[in-house]
Amino acid sequence: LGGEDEALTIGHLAPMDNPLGVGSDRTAQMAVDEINENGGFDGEEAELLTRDTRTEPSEAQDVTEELIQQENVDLLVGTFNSETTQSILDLTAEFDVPFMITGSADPGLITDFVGDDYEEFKNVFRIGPINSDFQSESIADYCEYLSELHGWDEVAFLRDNAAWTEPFGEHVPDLLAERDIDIVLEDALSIEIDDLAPVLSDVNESGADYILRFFAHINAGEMLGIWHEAEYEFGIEGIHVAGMLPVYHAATEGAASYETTSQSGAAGVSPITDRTQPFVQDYAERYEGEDEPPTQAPMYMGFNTYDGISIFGEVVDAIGTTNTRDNLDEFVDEMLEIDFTGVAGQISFYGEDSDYPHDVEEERGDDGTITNFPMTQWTPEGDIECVYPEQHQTAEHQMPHWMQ
Amino acid sequence: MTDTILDIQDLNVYYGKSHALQGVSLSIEQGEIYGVIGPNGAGKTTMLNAVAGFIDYEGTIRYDGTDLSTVSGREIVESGLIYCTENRDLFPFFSVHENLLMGAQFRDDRDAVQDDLDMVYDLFPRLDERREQEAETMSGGEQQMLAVGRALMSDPEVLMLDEPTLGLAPVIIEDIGEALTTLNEEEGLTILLAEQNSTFALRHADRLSLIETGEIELAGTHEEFHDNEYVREAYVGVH
Amino acid sequence: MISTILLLGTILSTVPGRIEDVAGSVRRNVLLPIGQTLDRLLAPVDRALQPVADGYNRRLGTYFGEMTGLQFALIFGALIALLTAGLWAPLVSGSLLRTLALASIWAIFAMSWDIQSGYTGYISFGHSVLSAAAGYTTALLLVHVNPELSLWITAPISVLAALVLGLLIALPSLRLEGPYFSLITFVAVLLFYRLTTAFTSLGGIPGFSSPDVFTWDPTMRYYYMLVPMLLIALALTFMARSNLGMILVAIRENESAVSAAGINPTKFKIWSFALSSIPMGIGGVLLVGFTGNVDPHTFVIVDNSIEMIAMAVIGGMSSILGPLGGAFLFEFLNHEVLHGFSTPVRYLFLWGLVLLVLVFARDGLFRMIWHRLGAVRGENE
Amino acid sequence: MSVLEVDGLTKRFGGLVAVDDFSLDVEQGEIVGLIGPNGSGKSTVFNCIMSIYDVTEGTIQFNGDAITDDKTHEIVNKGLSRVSQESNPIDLYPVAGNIKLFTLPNSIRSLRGGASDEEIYEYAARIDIEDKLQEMPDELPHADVRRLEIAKALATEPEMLLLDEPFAGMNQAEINELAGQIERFREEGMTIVVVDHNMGGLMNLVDRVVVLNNGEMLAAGSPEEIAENQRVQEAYLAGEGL
Amino acid sequence: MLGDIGTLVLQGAMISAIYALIAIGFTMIFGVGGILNLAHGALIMAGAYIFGILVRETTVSWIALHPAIAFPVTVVAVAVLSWGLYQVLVRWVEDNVVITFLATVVVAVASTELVIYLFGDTPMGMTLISGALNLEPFGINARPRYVQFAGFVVSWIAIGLLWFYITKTDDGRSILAASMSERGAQLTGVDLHSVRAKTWLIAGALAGIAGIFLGSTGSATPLMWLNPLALAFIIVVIGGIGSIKGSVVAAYFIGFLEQFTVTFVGQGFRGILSLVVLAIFLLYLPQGLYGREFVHD
Ligand SMILES: Nc1ncnc2c1ncn2[C@@H]1O[C@H](COP(=O)(O)OP(=O)(O)OP(=O)(O)O)[C@@H](O)[C@H]1O
Ligand SMILES: Nc1ncnc2c1ncn2[C@@H]1O[C@H](COP(=O)(O)OP(=O)(O)OP(=O)(O)O)[C@@H](O)[C@H]1O
Ligand SMILES: [Mg+2]
Ligand SMILES: [Mg+2]
Repeated sequence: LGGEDEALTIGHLAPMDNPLGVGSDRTAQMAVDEINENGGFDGEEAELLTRDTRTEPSEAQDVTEELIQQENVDLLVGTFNSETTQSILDLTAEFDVPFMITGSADPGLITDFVGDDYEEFKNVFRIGPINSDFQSESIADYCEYLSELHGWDEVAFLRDNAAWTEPFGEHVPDLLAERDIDIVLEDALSIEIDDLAPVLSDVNESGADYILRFFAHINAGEMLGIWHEAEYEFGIEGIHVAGMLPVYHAATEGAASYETTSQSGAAGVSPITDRTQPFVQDYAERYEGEDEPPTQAPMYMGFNTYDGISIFGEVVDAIGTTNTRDNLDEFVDEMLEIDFTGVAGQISFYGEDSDYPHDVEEERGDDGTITNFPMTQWTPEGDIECVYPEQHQTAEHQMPHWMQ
Repeated sequence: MTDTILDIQDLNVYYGKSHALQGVSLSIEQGEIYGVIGPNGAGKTTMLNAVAGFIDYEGTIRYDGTDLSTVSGREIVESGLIYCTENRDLFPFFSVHENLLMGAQFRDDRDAVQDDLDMVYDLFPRLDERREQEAETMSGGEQQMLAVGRALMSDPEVLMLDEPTLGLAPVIIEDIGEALTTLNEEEGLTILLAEQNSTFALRHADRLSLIETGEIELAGTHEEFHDNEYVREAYVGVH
Repeated sequence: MISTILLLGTILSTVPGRIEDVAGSVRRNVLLPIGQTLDRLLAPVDRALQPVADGYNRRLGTYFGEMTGLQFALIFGALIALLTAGLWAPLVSGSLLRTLALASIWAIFAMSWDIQSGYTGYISFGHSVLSAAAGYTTALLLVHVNPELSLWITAPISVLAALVLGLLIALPSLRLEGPYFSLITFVAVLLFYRLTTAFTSLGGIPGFSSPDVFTWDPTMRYYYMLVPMLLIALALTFMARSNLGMILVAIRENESAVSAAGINPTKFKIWSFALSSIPMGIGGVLLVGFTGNVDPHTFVIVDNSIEMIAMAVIGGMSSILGPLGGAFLFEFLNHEVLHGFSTPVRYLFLWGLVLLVLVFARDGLFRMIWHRLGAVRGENE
Repeated sequence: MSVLEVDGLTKRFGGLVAVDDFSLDVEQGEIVGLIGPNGSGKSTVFNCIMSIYDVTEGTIQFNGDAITDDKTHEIVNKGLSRVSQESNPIDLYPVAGNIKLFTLPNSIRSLRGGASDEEIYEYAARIDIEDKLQEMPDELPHADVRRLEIAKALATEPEMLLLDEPFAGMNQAEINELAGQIERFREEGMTIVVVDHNMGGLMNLVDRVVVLNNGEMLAAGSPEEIAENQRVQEAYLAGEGL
Repeated sequence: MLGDIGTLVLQGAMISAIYALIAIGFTMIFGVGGILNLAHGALIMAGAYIFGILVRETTVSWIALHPAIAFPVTVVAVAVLSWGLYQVLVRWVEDNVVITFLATVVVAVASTELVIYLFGDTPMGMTLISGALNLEPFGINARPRYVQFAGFVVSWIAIGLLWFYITKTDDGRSILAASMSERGAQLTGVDLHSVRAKTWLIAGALAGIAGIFLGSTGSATPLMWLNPLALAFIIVVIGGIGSIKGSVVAAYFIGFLEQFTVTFVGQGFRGILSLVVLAIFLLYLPQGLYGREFVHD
């Protein structure tokens, strides 16, 4: 089956009922158009095929198989949450289709697959974000920054009770201990939780200076609402996927003000590389007219997807063929050579013998702290500011007004 | 010459292919007790169902001058044409009392309702004893009493009774018989009575008709029926 | 507040009646004539095929039900088509074999649901837990016992697990009346789902990717799914056409009459649940072999249970073959016809279809077709 | 020897005593009439015998073995069958199907047991609805539905029949006919208990009569004795049956 | 310790009030009307989204009503929606229980897709009343929000009204009657249709209110129908079909049970425990606390 048609096709997988996916789709289109206009992928025009994964493994498999078997894609890029990503790894490996992960940070996706059986899974790369082992470290550094800034050194550590937060559960406590920051309350919340008031009371009772929370499944909108109305004297920091939505401040009617979340690309508010802001402006120009968000800037996945396809362009030019499925080894070798200035940062990959083969390398500043995992904060006006790391900072982190 | 209150002309009912009622016509006059007897399957229930508007029919049925095919079920009930069916159709989980109240649920003359309640309760003392029992759990006969009682609660002008004696003890049959006659004589209640129990029908009806296989075989006064050989043979049974 | 609403209600209550008339006239003026012309066209075909059908009726009719010429043609036509799909499906559409394979799995679910819920009238909203029991057993065996275990070991154990869970649900809950039974099965799903999310040892949302797929080759995979499905269809049809079917329906219609007949309803209800759990288990194993991933979304969520009910309803409850047809129709629409549309649109369409069937053809499309075909020769069941 | 022995049967519903220490022996081949005012407990006695209700006190024996705690279907399979006051046919099946259901064995393994069409015809013929075998129950007039109920009971091949108001809703001619058929069952060796309010039908059918009142036995004896019995007259008969 | 108890009681009471609100609507339809309406959750969701659209500037820019106006508008809208659901769909299938609850559950599932199609799966937040009350000075470690107090009050008002309507008015009685015996209802001159329509209208209104409070204490999401529906089941079954009193008692029972679990056992078991309790009830006391016997021997 397949193989006959020579047209170059790139498959993009994302949850299309979610702005995160919409943004990613748009940036993918941008990348493809740009390269097509500038001489194409090794001379060929590429066609982008986006499929909706609905963040459902079964759905993801459906569409992936279709992309591979009917559309004969030469590259797969995307997938948001770990479970959907994980559910299609076998499939992509089976057919030697290069697969660039741009949405999930779970280290297991690398270590349990490429790490375990390199030959089988060498088609898999992660463009970003950096995996959660590194994220833990970066977050810990961020906490240190907060304690220096506000003297905050008591933390309530909350997370989804789900696979993706386990690395954090594992590392964060020790990393904080090393930095003399106490965890005064720790809990992995059921992702089915629908009443967060008691949690906030407990945090309040624990006397924590801020909540360090890792939420992707839990919708913390309620938490933010209560936080504001009750004016609890603590901050809300960490990772909150919903909070990355450009529309989120509006969606919560301002309740998102002062919450922070990390996101690669820092929502484009900061010149992470010199390509970052031109890219975001370009994006805004193209999609301002659209009514479906995000229209101002893509979310983190969009940055990574854009970089992924750009890298793919470079690599196929280098190996001189777009038929990656039959020339996987050349493709992989070339990928490992790459040192690419993307819109989300400087990108290169760990090699076969490292702990994280084919995972994106973290960037470190002169002081050795990780720099390509920026934190952003919602301002009361509904703007996003990059508050960490210093290199990319656009504003200082501010406490909720009732604490100032 | 008393005036006709319920007038059935050339009534035909079909169940699929079977022609259950074949051009039945009869007119019931204000204040009389009219009996309809006949073997089972004759079409008695079908006729009453047609009048109550439960099934489609051909022909015209006039109640108090108005064509019933033009009025809603509720209007029929409110205008005092009350039907007490063969299989009772009580409200199983309501108490006896609530069932009776349902009979009067569209009436707003509270006092009159109260009087009727008392009337029903001393007509059927058994119901009085069991005011709070759920209808479902009543014995067959008790349910029959309740059904009749509920019908009476609707302050009927014309009362259609389908086999009211079904499953009742002879004593109770007596009581009901008397009750019907008193209601008829004192309140001027008109009664249309469909019965298998021809003895009962013959005892209480002023006029009767005999339905067989969907057609009226014989119609006449109480006396005519009494003396009719065929009726005595087939329906009263001689012993 | 209430009073305004009541007022509204009384005002609004005037509208509907008409819908009835419309539906009626459509039936009279459109459907009937079409039907009659069809009859005229098909009658000769029917007569021509009758001898063949009679041959079958004589030998197998008593076991699987008698058929008229046309009905015979339909069944065996479909059978041949399915068996040869490996050859022709790829020519129609690249994804068709995949769709058909999926449809086969779902057909197993729909039929299993039918023999229990459709026949006894004890509607289960929780059948997905049965396939889930099988799926999770396979996964847990591979993860905790030995990743190398062969299918020949995991499969039987998994099916057994489905059966055990089935009985665990059935034994206590079948004492309950209709809606209550449905509720407790519904609860079973929610409970199972919450367990998977509450305990990461059960894989959480990502579930387990350890099981391997049977094969990635579309053709082979299709037959892996098709053959068991056909065998199950055969077995269940045989059961349904026997006394068993009659008794189960009697239970649905009037349980007390069944015990008055000297038959133990409880025994038969439980038996029907067992009969349903086993193929559910098999279906579960096949689904693992299809996706290679065991997670709440693929196996547990209540939507799965509802989807199989929908298929059964579209095809026609309590007819085994109806649900089979329903499953294929549903999946074909979902993955082939509506392929272009975004997922929400696709499902909106499908659920809409289900509602239409419920309102206008509650006995199911395939039963309708079946009876029309039967009626051509003027005899109707 | 006695086929059915009800001994000290009591049934309470909450506070209400529906049946109060009632005992009854029925001999092989007898036809016993059980009469009494409405709500006197006749159907309840039947329901207790058939384990529709579980008894509050007392024991019930059939052919010598205790059936007090058996399940309904077990009792039926032991040869005791009841035709209840209300008819409940299965409207989905024609008359024949309804009868067939009652001939099926209580076993999940027998997939093809049950009566042949000839046998079904026979059962129907014994109660004269053989010509209605293909009709649907909801199209039958009341009396034929009642006949169907009896045919179903016959189909379980009972040694003993409990009939709850078989004559209700029938006219004299039909009653006489039915009485004849019941008489014939007895000749075939069946033992029968009949509950009814129709004295005309009942009195000249039964060998002896037991009268219930408020759940207690009021009197027992031959039809004649009962008809003469003053207390029964007041409590129940009101001139009937004389 | 005393403070903990106080906190528990307060938070329990708050959440229970909302549960009661969710449940009585369901009681109205299922218990009283005798129809198992699995779309009830969907109606609640509709309440949340409609209210959201009406009060927020961002969703539809040209309407941004004051909550006090949006509230009644929403309630009426959902009531009409519910009524429409009955007239367009349920009415044609209600003679068959099975078909009815299949139909309604399908509506529920479809509603999720519709919401995703219209609003995507981003949660939609909304404000009815903002602000909260700090009870820490009183030794109660909680800052209940005003909207929760509102929910508490409204829920009791709704309960009162409904209770009166069902038990004290002929209308109410005929609703019950119609669910027991159609023919009986016809015989006593009950207008089946308007009665049923009313039932749905009222249940819809209650769903609307519940939706508004769910939306403005949390937020509106495409799957938000599922848990309230499950809750409604649990509560109505435990309370006993058809008993408003039962539903209210059960709502508070479950509410406090959950708070208890959260405080002393752990978040993860919150939902699970109440499901287990339901299972136990179904098996050993199927008629619930105040319902009538529903199992057969
Ligand atoms: N729903 C129905 N469908 C088809 N035929 C019916 C239906 N109801 C009644 N019939 C037929 O119509 C005829 C008249 O029935 P009906 O019940 O009116 O007789 P009846 O005089 O009331 O008998 P009974 O005294 O036993 O009640 C019967 O032959 C019966 O078979
Ligand atoms: N399930 C029940 N719950 C409460 N009371 C009941 C129940 N079943 C029967 N009863 C009461 O027990 C008494 C006896 O009822 P039963 O049905 O045996 O009377 P019966 O002799 O058959 O009367 P009939 O001749 O009218 O059928 C009646 O008063 C009835 O109300
Ligand atoms: Mg009749
Ligand atoms: Mg009785």
